[in-house]
Amino acid sequence: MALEELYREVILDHYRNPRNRTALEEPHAAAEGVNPLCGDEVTVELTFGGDVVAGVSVRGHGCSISQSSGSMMGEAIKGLDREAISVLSRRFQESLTSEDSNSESEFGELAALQGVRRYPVRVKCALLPWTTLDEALSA
Amino acid sequence: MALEELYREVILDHYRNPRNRTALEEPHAAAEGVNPLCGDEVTVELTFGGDVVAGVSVRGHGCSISQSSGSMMGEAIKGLDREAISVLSRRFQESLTSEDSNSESEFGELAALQGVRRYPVRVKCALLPWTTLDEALSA
Amino acid sequence: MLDVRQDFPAIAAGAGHFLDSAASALKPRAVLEAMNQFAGTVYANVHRGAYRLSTTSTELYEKARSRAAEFIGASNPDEVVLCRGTTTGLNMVAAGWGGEHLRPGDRILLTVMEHHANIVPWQMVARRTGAVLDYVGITEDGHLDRDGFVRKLDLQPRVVAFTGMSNVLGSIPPAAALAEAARATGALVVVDGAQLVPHRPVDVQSIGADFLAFSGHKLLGPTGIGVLWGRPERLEEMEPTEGGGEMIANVELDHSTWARIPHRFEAGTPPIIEAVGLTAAFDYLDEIGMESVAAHDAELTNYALKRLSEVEQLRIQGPLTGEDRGGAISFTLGDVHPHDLATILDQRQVSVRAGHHCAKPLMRVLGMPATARASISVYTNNEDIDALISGLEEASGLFGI
Amino acid sequence: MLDVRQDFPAIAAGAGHFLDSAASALKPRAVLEAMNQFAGTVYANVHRGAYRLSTTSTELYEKARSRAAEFIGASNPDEVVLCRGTTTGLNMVAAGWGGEHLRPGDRILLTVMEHHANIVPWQMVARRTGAVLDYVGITEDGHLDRDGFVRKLDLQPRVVAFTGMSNVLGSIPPAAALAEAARATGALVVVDGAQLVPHRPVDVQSIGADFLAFSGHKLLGPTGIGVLWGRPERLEEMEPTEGGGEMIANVELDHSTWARIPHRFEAGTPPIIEAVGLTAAFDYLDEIGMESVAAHDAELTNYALKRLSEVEQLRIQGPLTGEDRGGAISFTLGDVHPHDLATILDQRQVSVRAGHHCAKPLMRVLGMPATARASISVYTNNEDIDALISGLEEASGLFGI
Ligand SMILES: Cc1ncc(COP(=O)(O)O)c(C=O)c1O
Ligand SMILES: Cc1ncc(COP(=O)(O)O)c(C=O)c1O
Repeated sequence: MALEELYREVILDHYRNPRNRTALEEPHAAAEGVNPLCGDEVTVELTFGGDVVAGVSVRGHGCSISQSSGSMMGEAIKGLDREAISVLSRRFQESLTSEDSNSESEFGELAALQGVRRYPVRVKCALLPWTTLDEALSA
Repeated sequence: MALEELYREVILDHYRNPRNRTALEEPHAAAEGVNPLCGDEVTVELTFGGDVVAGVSVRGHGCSISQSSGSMMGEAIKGLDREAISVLSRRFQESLTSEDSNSESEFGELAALQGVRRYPVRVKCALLPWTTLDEALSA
Repeated sequence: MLDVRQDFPAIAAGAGHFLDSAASALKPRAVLEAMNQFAGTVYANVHRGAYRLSTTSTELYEKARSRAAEFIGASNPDEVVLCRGTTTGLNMVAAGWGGEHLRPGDRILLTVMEHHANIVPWQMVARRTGAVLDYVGITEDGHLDRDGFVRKLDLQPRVVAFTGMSNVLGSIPPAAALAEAARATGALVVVDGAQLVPHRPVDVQSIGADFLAFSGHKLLGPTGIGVLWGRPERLEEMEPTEGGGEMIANVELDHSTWARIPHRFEAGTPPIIEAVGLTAAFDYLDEIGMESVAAHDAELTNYALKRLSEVEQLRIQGPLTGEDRGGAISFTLGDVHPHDLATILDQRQVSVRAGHHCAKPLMRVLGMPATARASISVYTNNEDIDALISGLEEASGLFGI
Repeated sequence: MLDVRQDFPAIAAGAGHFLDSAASALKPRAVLEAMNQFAGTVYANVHRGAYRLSTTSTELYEKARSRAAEFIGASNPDEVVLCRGTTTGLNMVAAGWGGEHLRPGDRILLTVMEHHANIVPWQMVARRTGAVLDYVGITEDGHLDRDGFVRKLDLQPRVVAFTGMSNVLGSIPPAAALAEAARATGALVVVDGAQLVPHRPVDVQSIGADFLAFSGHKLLGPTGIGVLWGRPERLEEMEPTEGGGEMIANVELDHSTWARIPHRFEAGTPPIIEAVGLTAAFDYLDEIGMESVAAHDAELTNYALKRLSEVEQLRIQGPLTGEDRGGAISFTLGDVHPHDLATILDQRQVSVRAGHHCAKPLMRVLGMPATARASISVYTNNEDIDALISGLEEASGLFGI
């Protein structure tokens, strides 16, 4: 059993103390994501200074995986420009869904979510904030 | 194979030359019967002189069994009173549906239909004119 | 307690501690074999052929109808419509009866603990007819609010529809008393029997409702088949919701006439193989005896409630004692999300469901978006409950609560 | 000619000369085993659980959707609604699309050779919306009247619905050409694929219709399941006809919102075991290859037409040559009623259907209330046809014709 690998300290910390929960007054980009099968919800709001993320809000409710993933995502994208965010999003999503996972190192704290790879049903929990982010950026 | 028992001469004769096909002007009793599963149809019309059947019309379309049964029925009930008809109808229906068939003799020509007992699906073809008659009488 | 696990091939095949029977039950070998055997020998389409195979098929199909009638105490097989399941049955009543008889302003009285299958069809017909929805609430301990029910009856609802047993709370409303009161005000009474019929002896005569729907797959039977029972006079008042073969008396180019009940509600080729499986499921349950099923259910529910109440920070939603409740037990554990619970339990071969259980309105009343739910059937035993408890303890450990 | 009889347990079990495959086909062992195996091992309800059994079930259920899409050349599994069968699929389109979009006076163009399943649902929605029905006729030789079709298109029908292959005449209208012409006038095009899909390679891209419905049980698959394929933009325009679990995005007390397509059309527990059987049926047919199925069908149809045409006083209803026709062959023999024929043939283990074949309007056009019909599938062979011919000769003898 690798449940300890899934429910790492840092995940539970983000689940219980999610960062960046305050709604933004006038977001430049926003989207809401729902996992219709389990009901998990995530709202992503962003403001930009030029091309660079200035403000982030990630709110929602659901399991420890989707909520901690959202919280860590908010931290990870702060200060990145659109291009960098979309590269990170793509690479992170790939790291959870492709056959071979490598390069945990490039993700920093986010790497804690790699434990989810062994629980295919839960992968979409970890992805939900990211696909919602993609939507906010492409709208 | 007892198909010859089923398709006796007299049955084919009644099928091809059905008796009493002319509609009655002002029937005292009438009913239409349909076998919804196969689509066979029978219309029965009667006039009475007192309690006794004076005029009979049996029309319809369908298989040789339902149509010959109707034709023979018309012949059999002519001149009978209501009581006698209902006894005949009950006894004839019983003879086709009950476990042990006896007394072919009491039915005259109608006895030719006893061959249908070996073909359970077709029993309801033979019964259709009779259940329609019952309906006409009880209406 | 029943000991029938050896009858269920899935258990030998490693289904583990299957505690999601309220979603769908495992199938006994007798059901699987009946279907397999039938489909590989005398199978043919029904109601259509004068040849032997077809009449045999037809007899077996009609046998399911008469067994269903017998199983729920209906006096006549013609009161039984074989349909796809509870959901289809309730939609047939809502659209087919409600669509014909509801007028603008007519009230449809539901309860907040209904499954979506007994809410959404009524919303759809309300939108079409201008009828309005009304809801009875629940009490603190997770039972239907009977006083509230009586008050709502004063508003003269045209339809009263409620579940025979909540799939979330497990609570069992007093169907016969509710039906009697509702019918006394002239309402049509519809009972969602999806959870009740598999777990308690049910007799439509003594319940006294107008319609009762239930699903084969929750009753140890196959998917794709279910039963809508209705009083004959109510079935006569109901319009068919689907048109096609077998349900007609005649088809002209511009209009058609319907076959007699119940056939007018069974358009097209019905679930024939499933009907054979459903008969086998009725036979299997009758062999055990529904009284014994209910006793097993009650004993195990009490054991589970007791064990669960000993787990720290575990909160049960629904009645805490075995009275008037069945073996569907919803709970939460501290701040562990139910999906996390389900994943953790799954690692120990304990299958529980987590989520809103198709009862979002109820979850809102309970003030939580999701719960975990353990639910039992004839093959469930104490060890399954014990495994659940150990798994919950591990979850507490992992989450540090 | 195919030689696959050993794959069908019912044949070994004495199904005899089964010539009623157009009503429902026998099932190969692979289909029965797939269902039996699944239901006895990893079965659980779908879309509902985070635990292993349920996700395995869900994957297998969704597999049927993607296999269905592949089988008919659809580009995306989301274009496939798994439903109860052709009848339900056509009712969903008529009530769900027609009910939303038809206005008083709108024309619905059908053909006189439709099965009741492609007539009655349109009558029902016409009554509800004030739309009117119109029909294309047939030619002397039993084909769709293409000139008549083109003339009727001038009247700008809003819906054009026709069968891919007549279950009575066997004729195969040129679906792609008809669909193209109809869509050019802006009509919604609906194809009843119940008879076509089991016997010919079908590619929805090249047919170019808006909707196509077919049944599992005629395709060597289980009862209780079928497919409605629709263009995504048309599915988006269609309202669900049933409400309940799984088809919702959210349920409030007074209204609900729907899940995305195709899930919004699949209320309640779907036919899960059946979906596994359906996948096995697609696999089985693809293993043979639909081109080979079509070739077998054509060769055997030609043989049957030739042998039948040699029987005295036998009259075939429908095209007399194998071109543009499939292996459903209706006929009458002198003045022998079709039910009598069916009984006589049944004594020789030859199963044919007799009656109106759920096509009463067509029977009226043909001027006869009933025909006998022999129909074939992959397991049918020349000997089955020979047995039919001998039986017909006996019938001639018994009836003295
Ligand atoms: C052409 C045609 N359409 C529709 C149907 C109805 O199919 P089902 O009974 O499977 O719904 C049939 C079969 O009976 C058919 O032959
Ligand atoms: C109380 C209740 N009603 C209705 C349903 C719907 O049943 P089905 O999905 O078999 O149509 C369920 C099961 O999910 C249920 O628990």
